[in-house]
Amino acid sequence: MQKVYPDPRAALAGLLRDGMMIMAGGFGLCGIPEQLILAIRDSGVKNLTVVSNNCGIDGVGLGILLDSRQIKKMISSYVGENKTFAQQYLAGELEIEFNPQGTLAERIRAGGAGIPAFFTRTGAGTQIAEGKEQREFDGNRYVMERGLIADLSIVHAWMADTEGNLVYRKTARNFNPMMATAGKVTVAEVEHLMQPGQINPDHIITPGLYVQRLVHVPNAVKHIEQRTLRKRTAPAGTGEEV
Amino acid sequence: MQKVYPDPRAALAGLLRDGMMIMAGGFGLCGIPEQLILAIRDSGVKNLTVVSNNCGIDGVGLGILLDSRQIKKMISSYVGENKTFAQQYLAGELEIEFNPQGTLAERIRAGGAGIPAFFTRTGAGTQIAEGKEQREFDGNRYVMERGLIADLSIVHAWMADTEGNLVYRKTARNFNPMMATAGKVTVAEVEHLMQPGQINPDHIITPGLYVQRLVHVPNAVKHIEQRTLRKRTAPAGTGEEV
Amino acid sequence: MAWTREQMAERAAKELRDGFYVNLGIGIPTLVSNYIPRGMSVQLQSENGMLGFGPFPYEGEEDPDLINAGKQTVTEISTTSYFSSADSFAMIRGGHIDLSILGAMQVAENGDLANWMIPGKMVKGMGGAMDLVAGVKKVVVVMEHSAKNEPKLLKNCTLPLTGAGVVDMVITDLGVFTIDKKGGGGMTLIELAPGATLDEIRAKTQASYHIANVL
Amino acid sequence: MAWTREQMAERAAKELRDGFYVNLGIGIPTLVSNYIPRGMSVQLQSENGMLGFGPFPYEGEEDPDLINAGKQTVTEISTTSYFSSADSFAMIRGGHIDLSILGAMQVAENGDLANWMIPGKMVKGMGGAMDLVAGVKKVVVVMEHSAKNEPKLLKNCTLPLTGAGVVDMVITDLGVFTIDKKGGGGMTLIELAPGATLDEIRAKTQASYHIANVL
Repeated sequence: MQKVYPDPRAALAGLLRDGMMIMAGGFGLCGIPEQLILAIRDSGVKNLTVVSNNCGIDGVGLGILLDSRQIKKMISSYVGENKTFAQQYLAGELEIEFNPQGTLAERIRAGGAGIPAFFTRTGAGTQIAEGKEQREFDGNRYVMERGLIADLSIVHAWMADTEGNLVYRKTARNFNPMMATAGKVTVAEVEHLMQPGQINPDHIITPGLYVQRLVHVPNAVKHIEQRTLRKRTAPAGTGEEV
Repeated sequence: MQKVYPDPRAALAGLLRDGMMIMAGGFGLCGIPEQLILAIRDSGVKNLTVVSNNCGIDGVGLGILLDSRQIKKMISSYVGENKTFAQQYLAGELEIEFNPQGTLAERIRAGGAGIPAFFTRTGAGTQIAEGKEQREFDGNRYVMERGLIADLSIVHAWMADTEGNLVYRKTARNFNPMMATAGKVTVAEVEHLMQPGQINPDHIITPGLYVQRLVHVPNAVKHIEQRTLRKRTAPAGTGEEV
Repeated sequence: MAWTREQMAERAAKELRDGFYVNLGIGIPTLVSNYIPRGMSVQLQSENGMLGFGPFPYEGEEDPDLINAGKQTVTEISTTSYFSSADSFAMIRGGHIDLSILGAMQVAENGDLANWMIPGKMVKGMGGAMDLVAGVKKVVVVMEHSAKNEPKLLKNCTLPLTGAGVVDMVITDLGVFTIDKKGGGGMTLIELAPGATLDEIRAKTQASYHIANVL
Repeated sequence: MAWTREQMAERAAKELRDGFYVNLGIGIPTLVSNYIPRGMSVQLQSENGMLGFGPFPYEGEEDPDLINAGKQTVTEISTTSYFSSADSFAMIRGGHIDLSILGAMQVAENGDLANWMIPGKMVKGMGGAMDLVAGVKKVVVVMEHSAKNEPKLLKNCTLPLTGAGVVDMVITDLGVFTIDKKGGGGMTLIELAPGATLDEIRAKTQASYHIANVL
């Protein structure tokens, strides 16, 4: 079983088709599978339903697939950073299904875990609950939400071994681990590729069985959406701000 | 906020009361919070409902609380290793509620995650589904199971920092992480106690917010239930088995 | 002369307790972290998967893999742990976060909260707000008392809800209200900002409210 | 002369494919790991929270923190990963394990399986068996064809079920049956053990079954 593919295009070969549902990891631009997104753009596949917490920003991340008009529908919790999104949406060219962020995360986790439906208090008594079953448990009202499975999941990891075991770094973990479990096929792009046994098995977040294909992206450029800094206060006695 | 207590008795002080529900981590004798179990024995608290995958063996682990007749009811998936259990059960002194192991694990995870109920295919069409709601999703039949929350969870971890961040070792992880999330109060016994910052934050399995009290058990003896070995084949040429 | 944004944040910080785990929303709530009393252990949760974070980084130390829920670069501290979005919202939904402080467009006297959409305008999404208000133990809203002379404390919210019966406390530039969201005891004005008067609040508040004896 | 336990395990190993993730039950199924063809990558899952494990340890190298679901000491290999019980059964329930091989007391011609309790006897519990048969992609039962002259392949199970319509294949000491559990096509005898005859199987089987053309 050879899981490692030479480049993003090869890693997606044979997996893409018009109208499919794709889950894409990341929060904002943090931990997004950008090289795989670019390969999807290059493939020209169309009418995609994309499950992702956000939709990138203009020209970066999933924003690229908006520019190329390959996305028909987004299932997201927040898409406020993207002007192209607003334009296409207002022009009726793009559908959006908003899910509360925790409900979205749990629907994906449930899909991967063989749970077709669960109840959550989130959204009870709001628009989000309309058309969904609501039920009381122990005096509180809950909404029934469905598990979510995608035809393909694309995720970004910090490190992997050739077995497909994945490790994420800091807040770049976010939606990636659940999405890796909820794709009928999961393709991971990884910054560091190791041999089996080189990752401590207690530290593995995504066991290799969830990952069918891997591609090494050692030179991935990572983006910062909101570069917020504090000023260095001067070393004592110098009176300067550096 | 001082979470570290000097000994197991102190770590449980004020938390125990007759008739309460306690979750206890571990699978077989692996990863069980044995020192906390001993402290519960010494407290004399009675009529406990205990949620644990197994019930120890005679004289070890939760078996100790059977000997002392402090357990009224077990919620478990398998209790076959324990003669005292069988005796007390057949004498009508002990109740048992069997849950399929995965359903038990998921009920605990759901309890900690604010999910009052979920659907699973496990047990559909069997005795386990009797009295429970069953429903079809996408042509398959599922059983509705309820989330589980305990008055107290006791868990065993390999390493902790004083903030309560926990790390487990190998298969001693098992039920401990979910139970840590599903106790109204969670007390952890840990083999190695570190200062905050000494555990890589990407490796933490149980964030400190789930752990209210900690006790360091540096000399905990760990038990092996089924010591299974393979023979050493001799170094080439010696013709001996070692 | 009523509270400034900084003073509203300072007032909100009085709801912190030693050992609390807290989620702060964008805007004024973010400022609350500047008023955590020295010696008090308060860990900030960021719903994108981080518990325990520090201030913004120094220039050159920002890390694209280390952001908060506002997508801002932040820093790691000794108590930090990371986890997935599913685990993060399990924490939130499961009632393990002690306090959520967030902004609002409207709050009703029964604790209903609206802060995610205005019909007819482009909707950006609710992000994690619906989960936070449904799951966190105590929900404190910090907002201007009124917007362009329209009251924001209402008998009923007119905007689509973020949560029904979820708000415990509202801190505005004019004062502080508690809401008995479970007990049905309604809203009570418990503090006045310096310079604010009962008359001014009455004029700018559509919601019914009790007035605490101390006032 | 029928198959021995070892030969039944060897036959079951023919259901393995390169890249498979497999859960093996206690007893004969455990022996299947001895027959994984060289060069084939098969990872064994243990439902207590381990994927990829090796043989029993050498004396002195056993580790109380490293056991399989039968509570036996095992060893780590280069592909090993550890996870919680919830994550383990998410993997099982979610259909990510390719093959489960386990023992049974009774199997019915529609794929019903009974292997966890005998009414009136002390019940030990189902452990992970109900989750495995409900969640794993392919379920293969390995068992003696009959017990004390009582048939175990039945029209309907008489013991309480572990799963309804869950078994894909049954390997006994006398032969191999497939079950079309989803399509309702019933049970089919596809192989005879050396020395077993169609007559012997007919005599020892209560279930209805087709006989494959090759026989």
